[in-house]
Amino acid sequence: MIDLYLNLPVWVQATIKGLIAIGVLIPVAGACSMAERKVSAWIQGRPGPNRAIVPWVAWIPFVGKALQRLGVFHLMADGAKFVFKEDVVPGHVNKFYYYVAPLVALIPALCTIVVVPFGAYIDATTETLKPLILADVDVGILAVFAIGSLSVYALILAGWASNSKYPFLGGVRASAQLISYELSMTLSVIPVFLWVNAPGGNGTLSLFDVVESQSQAGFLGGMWFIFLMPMCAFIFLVALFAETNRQPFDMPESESDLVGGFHTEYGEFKWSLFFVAEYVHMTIGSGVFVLLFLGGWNPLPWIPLEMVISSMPMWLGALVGVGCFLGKTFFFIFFFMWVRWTLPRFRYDQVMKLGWQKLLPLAIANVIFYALAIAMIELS
Amino acid sequence: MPDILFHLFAFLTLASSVAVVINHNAVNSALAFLVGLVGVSGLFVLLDSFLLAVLMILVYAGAVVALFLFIIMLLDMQGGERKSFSKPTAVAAVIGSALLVVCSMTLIRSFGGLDAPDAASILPVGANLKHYGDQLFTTYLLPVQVVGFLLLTAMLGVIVLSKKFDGMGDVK
Amino acid sequence: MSFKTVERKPLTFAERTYVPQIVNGLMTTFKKMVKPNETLEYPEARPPIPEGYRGVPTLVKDPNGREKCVSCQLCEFVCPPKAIRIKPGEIDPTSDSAHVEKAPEAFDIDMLRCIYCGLCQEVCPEEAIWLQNVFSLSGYTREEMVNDKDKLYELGGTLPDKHFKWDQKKAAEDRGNAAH
Amino acid sequence: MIQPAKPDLVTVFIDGKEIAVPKGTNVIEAARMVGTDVPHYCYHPKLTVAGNCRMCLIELGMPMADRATREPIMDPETGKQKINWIPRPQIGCGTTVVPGMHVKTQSPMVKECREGVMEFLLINHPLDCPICDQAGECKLQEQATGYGRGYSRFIEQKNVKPKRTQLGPRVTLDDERCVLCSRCIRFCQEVAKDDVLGFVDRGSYSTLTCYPGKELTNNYSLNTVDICPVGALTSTDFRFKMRVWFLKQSNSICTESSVGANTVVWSREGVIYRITPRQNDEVNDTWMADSGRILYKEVQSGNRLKPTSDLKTSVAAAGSLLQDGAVAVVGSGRSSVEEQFLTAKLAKQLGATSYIVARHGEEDGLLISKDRNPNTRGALVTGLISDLPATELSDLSADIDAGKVTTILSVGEDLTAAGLSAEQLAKVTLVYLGSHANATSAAAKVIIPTLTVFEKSGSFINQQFRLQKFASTIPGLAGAADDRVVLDQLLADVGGASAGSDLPSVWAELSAQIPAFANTAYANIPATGLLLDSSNWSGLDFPEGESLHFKPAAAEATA
Repeated sequence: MIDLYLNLPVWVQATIKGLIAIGVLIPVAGACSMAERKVSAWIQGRPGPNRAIVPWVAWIPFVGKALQRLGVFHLMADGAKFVFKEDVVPGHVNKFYYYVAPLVALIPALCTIVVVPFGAYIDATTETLKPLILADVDVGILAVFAIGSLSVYALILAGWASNSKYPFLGGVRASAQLISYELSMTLSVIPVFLWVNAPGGNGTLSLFDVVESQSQAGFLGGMWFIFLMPMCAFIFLVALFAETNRQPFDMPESESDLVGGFHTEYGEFKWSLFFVAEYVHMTIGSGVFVLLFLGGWNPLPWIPLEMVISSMPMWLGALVGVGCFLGKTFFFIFFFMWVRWTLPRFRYDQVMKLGWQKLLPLAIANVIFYALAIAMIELS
Repeated sequence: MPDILFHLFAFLTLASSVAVVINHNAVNSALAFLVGLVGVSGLFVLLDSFLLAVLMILVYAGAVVALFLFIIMLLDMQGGERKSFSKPTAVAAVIGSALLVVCSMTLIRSFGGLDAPDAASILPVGANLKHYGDQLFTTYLLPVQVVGFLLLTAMLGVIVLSKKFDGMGDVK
Repeated sequence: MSFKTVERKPLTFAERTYVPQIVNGLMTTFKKMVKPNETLEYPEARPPIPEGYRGVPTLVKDPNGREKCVSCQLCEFVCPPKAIRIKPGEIDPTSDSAHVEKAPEAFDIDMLRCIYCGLCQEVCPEEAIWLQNVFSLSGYTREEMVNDKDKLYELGGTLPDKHFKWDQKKAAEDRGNAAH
Repeated sequence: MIQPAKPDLVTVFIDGKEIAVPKGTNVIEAARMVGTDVPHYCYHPKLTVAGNCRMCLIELGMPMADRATREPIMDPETGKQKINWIPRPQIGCGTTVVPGMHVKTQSPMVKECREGVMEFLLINHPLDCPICDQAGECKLQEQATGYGRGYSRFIEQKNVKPKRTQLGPRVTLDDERCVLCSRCIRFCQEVAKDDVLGFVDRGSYSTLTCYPGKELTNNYSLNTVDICPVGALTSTDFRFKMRVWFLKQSNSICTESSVGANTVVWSREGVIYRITPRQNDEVNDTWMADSGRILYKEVQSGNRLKPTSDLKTSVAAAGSLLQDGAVAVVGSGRSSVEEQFLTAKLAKQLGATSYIVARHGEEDGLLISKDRNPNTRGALVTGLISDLPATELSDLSADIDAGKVTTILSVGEDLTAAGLSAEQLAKVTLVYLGSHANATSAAAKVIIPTLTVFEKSGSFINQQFRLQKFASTIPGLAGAADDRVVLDQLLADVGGASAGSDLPSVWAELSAQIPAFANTAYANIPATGLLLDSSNWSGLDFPEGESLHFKPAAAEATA
């Protein structure tokens, strides 16, 4: 099986990998949307969607009921609805950009997964830990940032092409906000890479290496970066919220003042693409956070994955790694939702002020502090 | 395969560059510029220069063009009437044409006259992060700092020009 | 008008970072999340109806099974949206409640018009019309939404009152007849 | 300032207000003239005074004078003559005014008296207002609210009396509700002249009943229901039909006979529930016959003519028939003045002879006259006929047999009832305008359904030559047209000059063309009617004998 796969041409392999990534990410995004509704319901003291059921599933004695209560079929119903709804296009829009915007939203979101490792296994031949990743390039985190940064065009294009004032305002806000927080975000990961790329070592930006450096032996080596650099994690997290347009930073779609923001004029399937893109961003953002600060696939601080899976078969070890990683990621997705249903939305001026006057200086100070600290450790 | 991709990206880059110039609509131009940058970045990837490709996208596509668009949208620059030729325009056109002719002549005359450089002799500057860092902080330290300083000055100038200060009355 | 300026305590540093408040908020919402639901799953679980709730107006019978309404038409008169329509009628002289003389022949309440104000209940001199706890009424046609007499008695049931006004009246009549 | 009283006027002071009233007026009527209501049950202005309910108690006083010298005794404080108040209250109904009389209708004593009387009246009252038909127009309700104490101190057993006595075919009695005012007894004795009612037993056992072996069967029995101040006497026909507060009241005229009793028609949402008399002291006082009260049933009767085609088509069909042959027009003594006028115009346009059919019945000397057409005199005044009509159309019958008449227009008249045979009807082409089906409508070629008197407006002229108007009380039957509109359109269709069919236009024409109506407009006819100059028809021998407020011209001449 694996041989067959390896014998395929490179581009076929890449296509298969890509399809698998899409096949996993889009259902995850869907599940996130349902999770969001359930979490919001629980926080507000309601049961949330729990009615829809497919008849023949209902016949399964216990599971059917459980699935119904979880609202799984609402998700399917929603999906079907998006597909079958009439495709309404407002008459005043710029047709080309109006259609392109949802694609522009989804493509970068799905592309980022290429450079994000989501697990590790012990290679049988070399007895070393290898990442489970679609494309292991040493620019890793930069590629994530680069591709991720393109998603802003979806918002700008959607807002501009809609030719309507609320979407336009949403688009303008999106462009300003995403640029503002990208700076802090990028700056916040510099200390992590300073630490990983010890002087004299082979310079790397690979996320796999970041996780590896969190699973070394010893007190500092096995320490996850969230404990070592809490300020970095904090800045990264805040910027991540802003970058993914999540509450309390969801200025571009801010329902209370902009109706629906950039996607006001969108409906049915096109709208659902924005929707999926947002959740894919959130998923990948959470994944990157886990990789950078929460030890990736390592089950616990100071307990590296290698230690746990060395006696297991390869496939089981890989599964445990992926499981650990996904568990943490899903917790973070939950955290996103938790925050969304806890905090009120900022005002736009507060968002800008926070980004430029608070977060950016803090990030710069943080970089200087860790640069000095690491230099001192290295010199001593 | 890489040949096809090269031609694809090259065409993409050139076509979008032309589109940037000839488009009436500023937003269209900006987006064509974006596509051009993606094309360039693709070319870098084909050169195995991932770092440059990523930086291209991250800095130019991700931030600079977005900023352009932000400004364009904020100022609502919609094509507008084409201005008739004024004297400076005419002069600029003449100089530009002259430069184009000189460049073309040089290109045509040197066709086939240049040897392809030995691949091994080129330093893998853009391909490797460490090399890139080394070069940036050693060989090119001064140029980078100078250019950076220049940018800073330009930025300050923009702020001074665009901001209304108290006591300046109705000066724009 | 005099006013007083209240000095606000300046925010502490921790407060200004906003972080402790966020953590607090997260704690609160998490607590809410693990708590049981506040809402009812409506069709299966029904809310408790408080005493004196003004639901769908109904007609009631007395403990003897006699219809209490004597079709005085005061409710029809007082009804602000004119939802009530009564056709008065005479009780069959051979029936047990012939001494009451009058009962509605037809009694319609148009629930598409009813505003649940309860004036009919308030005005009724015989305590025959009651707004009871039915709050969800639906139908496929307009005709279905007009409650006729049978439906109103079906919804209303029996009022366990102890007045027995008409029984006393009948007893007095019998006493009077015996005395003569 | 005291003005010198006119010889037949008496100056009295009611609650300090000075008023001159005709001699012989009682205090209740005098108080009514100053706008003060003195509550009462037994008193009725058209009946004798009984004075047995005691509700109208008032305080009386006369100016004080020295017994010996007849000198007025002045009050030094006000400078006016002192009033000598009678220490006990007096009944208002039984007290006739005398000059200088002072009356208090609002004093504390009067108030207390009223409260006491109300309390007594309510002691044995069953309080079954929810099922009582009088509720809403019940004096007991009104005065208990206005003058009663508002609560009851009576905790004993109430009296039990018969609840559903049939006094006659049309009147039901609930004795428990009776306040023993005796209005009904007096009515039967004094107005209906049929003395059948009386009280039996004493004290709280007093009961209204018919004399043994007698029944309240006279044709005026329902007037007792009207004058009953409480719900004791109720109309069997109206019993439990509808609460009075839902009913719309419209003024109308009884069409039973040429008396033209003034009525009020009570309807709700296009359905008439009852007819009651309307006070007109020149015609019917406050009475009307029972037989006139059931006339409304014709509105809903099964043989109403329903439209089969739209008015325009029917009128065109009728018009072409009428223009073809030798026409005779049979108008109606039941049509209004306006309709008769339009009929006359139509007949003139067609060059036709016009007839109306007389209807005669028993007269009772009270409110039913011999002429059972409400508007025979209207036909005379409008020129539809020039002589008194006969009950049988023998001239027309002869004309048909002779072939002189080939087409007949009948305005609501059944020609078979007027002496024409079915064969004769078959010979001619019939056009029928009317509200109900009959033998004539069955034989008619064109039928145009019209409205009943309750559905249209107009006026009648009664036996006194009194022009009285009636208003439409309910909307007309769907599709049926007003007679005036039909006649006007027919007139236009056969080439006549139409001046419009609405009342003001017809009356503009009427006042211009009919000398008796000169300077009269429909809107200006008073509610009590307008007496016309009848001298033009004084030579005619009208069939009516003497009745209430009417003496035949001949009798008047001899008197």
